[in-house]
Amino acid sequence: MLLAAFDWHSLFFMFFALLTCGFAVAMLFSDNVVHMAFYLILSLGASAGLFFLAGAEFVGAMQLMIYVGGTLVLLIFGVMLTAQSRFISMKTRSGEWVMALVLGGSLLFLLLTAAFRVEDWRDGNPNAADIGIAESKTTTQIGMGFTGVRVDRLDAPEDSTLVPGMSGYLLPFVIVSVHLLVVLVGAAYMARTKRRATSTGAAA
Amino acid sequence: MIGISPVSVSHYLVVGAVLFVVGAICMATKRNALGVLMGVELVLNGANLNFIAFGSKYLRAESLGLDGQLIALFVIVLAAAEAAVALAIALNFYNNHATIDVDQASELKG
Amino acid sequence: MATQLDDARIIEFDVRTDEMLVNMGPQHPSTHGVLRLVLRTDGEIVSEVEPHLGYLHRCAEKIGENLTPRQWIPYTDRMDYLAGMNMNLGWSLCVEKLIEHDLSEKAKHLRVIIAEMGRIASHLVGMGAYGLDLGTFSPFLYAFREREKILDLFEEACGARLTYSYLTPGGATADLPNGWLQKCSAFLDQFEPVIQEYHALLTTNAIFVKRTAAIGVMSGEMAVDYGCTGPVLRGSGVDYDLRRDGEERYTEMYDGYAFEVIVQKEGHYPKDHDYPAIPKEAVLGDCWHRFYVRMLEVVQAVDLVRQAIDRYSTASGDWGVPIKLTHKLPKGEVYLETEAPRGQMGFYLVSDGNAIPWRVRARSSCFCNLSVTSELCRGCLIADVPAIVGSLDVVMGEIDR
Amino acid sequence: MAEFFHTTCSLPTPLAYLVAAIIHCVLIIHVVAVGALIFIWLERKVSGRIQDRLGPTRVGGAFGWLQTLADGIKLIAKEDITPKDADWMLFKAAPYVGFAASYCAYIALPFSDGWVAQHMNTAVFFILAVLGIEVFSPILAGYASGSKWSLFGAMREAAQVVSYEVPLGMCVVVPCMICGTLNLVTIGNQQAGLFTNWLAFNDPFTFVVAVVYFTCATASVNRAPFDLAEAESELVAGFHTEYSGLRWSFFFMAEYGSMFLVSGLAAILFFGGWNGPIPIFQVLGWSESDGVLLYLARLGGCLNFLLKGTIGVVVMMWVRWTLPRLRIDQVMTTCLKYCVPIAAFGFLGALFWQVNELPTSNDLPGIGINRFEARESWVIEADQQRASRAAAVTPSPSDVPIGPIGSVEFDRVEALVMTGGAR
Repeated sequence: MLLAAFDWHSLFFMFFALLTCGFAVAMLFSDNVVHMAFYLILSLGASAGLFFLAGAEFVGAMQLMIYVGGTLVLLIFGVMLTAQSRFISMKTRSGEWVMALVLGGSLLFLLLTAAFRVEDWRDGNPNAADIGIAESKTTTQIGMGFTGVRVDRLDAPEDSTLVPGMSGYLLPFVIVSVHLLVVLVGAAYMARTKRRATSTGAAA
Repeated sequence: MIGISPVSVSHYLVVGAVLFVVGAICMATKRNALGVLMGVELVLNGANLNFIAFGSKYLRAESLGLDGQLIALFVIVLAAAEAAVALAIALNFYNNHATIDVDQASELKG
Repeated sequence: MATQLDDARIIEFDVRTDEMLVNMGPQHPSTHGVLRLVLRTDGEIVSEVEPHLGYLHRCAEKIGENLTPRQWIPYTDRMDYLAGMNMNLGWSLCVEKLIEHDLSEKAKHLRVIIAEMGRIASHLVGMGAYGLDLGTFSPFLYAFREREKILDLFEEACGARLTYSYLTPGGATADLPNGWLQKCSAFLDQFEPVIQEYHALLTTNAIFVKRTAAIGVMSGEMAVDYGCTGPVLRGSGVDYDLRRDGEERYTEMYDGYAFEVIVQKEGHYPKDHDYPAIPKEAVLGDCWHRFYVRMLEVVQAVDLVRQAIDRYSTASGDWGVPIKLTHKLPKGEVYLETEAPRGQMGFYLVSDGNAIPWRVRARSSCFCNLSVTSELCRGCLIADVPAIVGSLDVVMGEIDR
Repeated sequence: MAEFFHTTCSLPTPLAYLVAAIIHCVLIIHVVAVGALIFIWLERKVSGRIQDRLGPTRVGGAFGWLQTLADGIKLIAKEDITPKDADWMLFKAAPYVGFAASYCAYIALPFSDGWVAQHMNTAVFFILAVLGIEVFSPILAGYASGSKWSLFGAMREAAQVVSYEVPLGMCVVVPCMICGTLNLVTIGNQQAGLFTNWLAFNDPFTFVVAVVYFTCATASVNRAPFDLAEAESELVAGFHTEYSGLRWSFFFMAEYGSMFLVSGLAAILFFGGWNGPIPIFQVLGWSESDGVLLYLARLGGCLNFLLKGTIGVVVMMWVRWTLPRLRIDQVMTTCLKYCVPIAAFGFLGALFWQVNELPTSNDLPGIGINRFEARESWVIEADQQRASRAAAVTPSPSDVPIGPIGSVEFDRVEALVMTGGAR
């Protein structure tokens, strides 16, 4: 029976992959910057679906929250702030198109051949259905990973060179946090409010 | 579930490659500074998709495990930071030059 | 460099923004009729407001020069259609001044009852609509619930609910019906406690205070300079009320009545101990004070009506039979101002000796009150524009005539 | 549910999944669409009573319960106008973005113990994320309408919702932290028992956080006094000024959908979810039984949850018809100067409470459960796996004891740190 051979995972993968790629291409060929932002939202949202399919539900939700809900709102804000009619649609010269498409096409060809080159990547996991639910729920594991406990590596032999408890992602996490803080301060500084100064230069 | 051809890492890589290339072309061709920024986001997202694919247990028996997802998380956070800075730069550029066309940003030309 | 800085003193911009011209009205939920405000905005900040008038112009004054004074009374109803009785009163007094007709005691008390009831009804609408301007719907219906009762009383007295044509030169078209005074007293007894509800809903509400206190502050001098009158003037602390300071022919109506002009003196309003204290944020002359003056005037009017009812039932004379005015008017020109709910309402009449006046003009309070909007709204936020215009409580019918 | 169709109705697996998915979708869309119909009617009735009048009385009998349906028919019959200056594509698409986001978030919202369209390990996070997407609908609508009033509404909406996501997120983290999970079903189950088990009463800080959460939720779904994006007396109708007919009603359905969503989330996170104030079904033993009694217990829980969500919605209506609207700068001040610090304070306080193991209402004697008895199923599963694995290996006394994942895992870390890794 056809239905018996039916694979939801593949079907949804195809669906989300087509949406992701389709909206990305639509974004590329759209001149209107607001439309571009809209397509980008849809494309990134659909790729969150791919994340969910790959079992990375926390990252998928993160993608929706930070990328789609945060970054893109920021981006649309920027678009609206600069949305004068002459900047809404800016056409690209056809020469640039040809150049970019040729280069991009060859890059794509390169990447596609690379993608199917390694046999291990090509076949998928035949035992995917057998993966226990415990291994597939990664939220807590990620949380523990940040605090230095690799739940997924408990069975791995201890590396004597590592400080116990610090073998996870705590340090990168702190670095990224500080980085984010610095960036936010910097962005706030750059986008600070209007300053008026008298002719002598003193701030009024 | 019996699949005809189970989704594999390669399939994810294809999607990632398309996003990457489209993003790159976008960066190259768009004249609007914000359009360029959107291209960067696509490129980052393409890379993220690869990390997720390599880290997924469903796609590969010997996967990266959590590392893939954690790196993807860092990429997302850094992309948010990058977007904030890039947007601030774009707005400053817009303020100082009254345009958002990157082709006209030629002040530093030697 | 593509840019030219307009102002050399501005050394850095945040985001380059363009000014935007926004049309508020003539069809807009909070412009009280067909007022059109052209806002020049930079983002949410309004740099300039320009009121445009004339969408409700009906040539009322010109029509007045083709009708007898009596026939023109329905046109006065349609000026300030929320206080038609007070408009009738102004015109009637003006005509009586020309023909030098004096009223009996009883007729005067009748007019006080009617005029002050009209003031209550008008202020109720002003208060409810102000709530609407600030985004709360319920006080409007609470106000209309009580206003309906006043309109019922008016309907019983003259047969109309909005355009009364009740007070006419010579008195009123009819005497108050039997039992009307009892109904009116019963209404006042029921109404007075309800005022506290309005205070709870609006006057003391934290968000209401935030939205109105220190917004649209107008100094007393400025109010006088612009010719503002009524609660708008008294809200700025100027002690002026035509019922006390007006012309003899008008103030004699209120002779022997105990009332204090509602104006802030030494940080207090007369008899405000029963009512909420002035919040710390409020500045004299802001939207909150204009609103509060109206609320206190309602109490004052209730008090006046009570006194008038007592005196009407014991007064001598007739209720004031209307003068037919079919004969020729005496030659001359007269001007008379009354204290309408929205401020000074002046009527001007020039007669060349015919039965039909040669010139008729009306001086409207709302026109002057509205003229301050562009000054008050400079530099405010968009959300403050309805708050300020609403606190002036304009009625377009009176402005465009 | 898919298993039910697979085993009982002997459908092939893919078809069983399909049928189950369709049933879930239909059920949820009923919650959103029919819920919106009921809530719009309820809003009219509530506002009517608040304003000393009756509200609708004619259509559909004494209570006018068909009024919204009549309005819906009117809206469907109305002309769908697109302004000349509008950005055609975005103008058409914008209402659906909002509705889809609102609808999509319901996937992860459990209506009773286990009654959820998709069991999700990250349900709380997912709902917040999808609600965050809803903001695009007003922004795109405002931009695409080609009207200045709409643009004002869109800018206000963007600024407001993005700001209020910060305190909202902080508040939501608190119950997740106390329960140690992002799974809403687990969070709900951990509050079983007497109402003292509800997280809002866990400690003083959680109560404060619950109040702040509700405030921020009201703001994030654009209800008065935070309804600046559609501020009727200022911006005509804000972002949906130019919309008419069915498209306009999609905005409305999305608004009422998200109202119930955030109220339901509040019910689960802070007010016990589907657990009533008095655990009748537990006392009767229905919730531990199976078959019809379990089903009845869950149905009762579902009704309980719907009631709590509806109470939240009614409170929002009550607020809307009582208070004036704030100004945009005051809305931002409320968020940044009050909500964020209070939420942060509540978060730190609740954290302090948990870390120091101060007494919580969960410790009170009486009918109730220890919060850690109700863990996510996979944690329990993993514990069992680990235990069996540990039993297979001969235990040696020098080994650091391996605790279950999650709750006691920290013991191991602590032990590792204390031994300095010298093994």
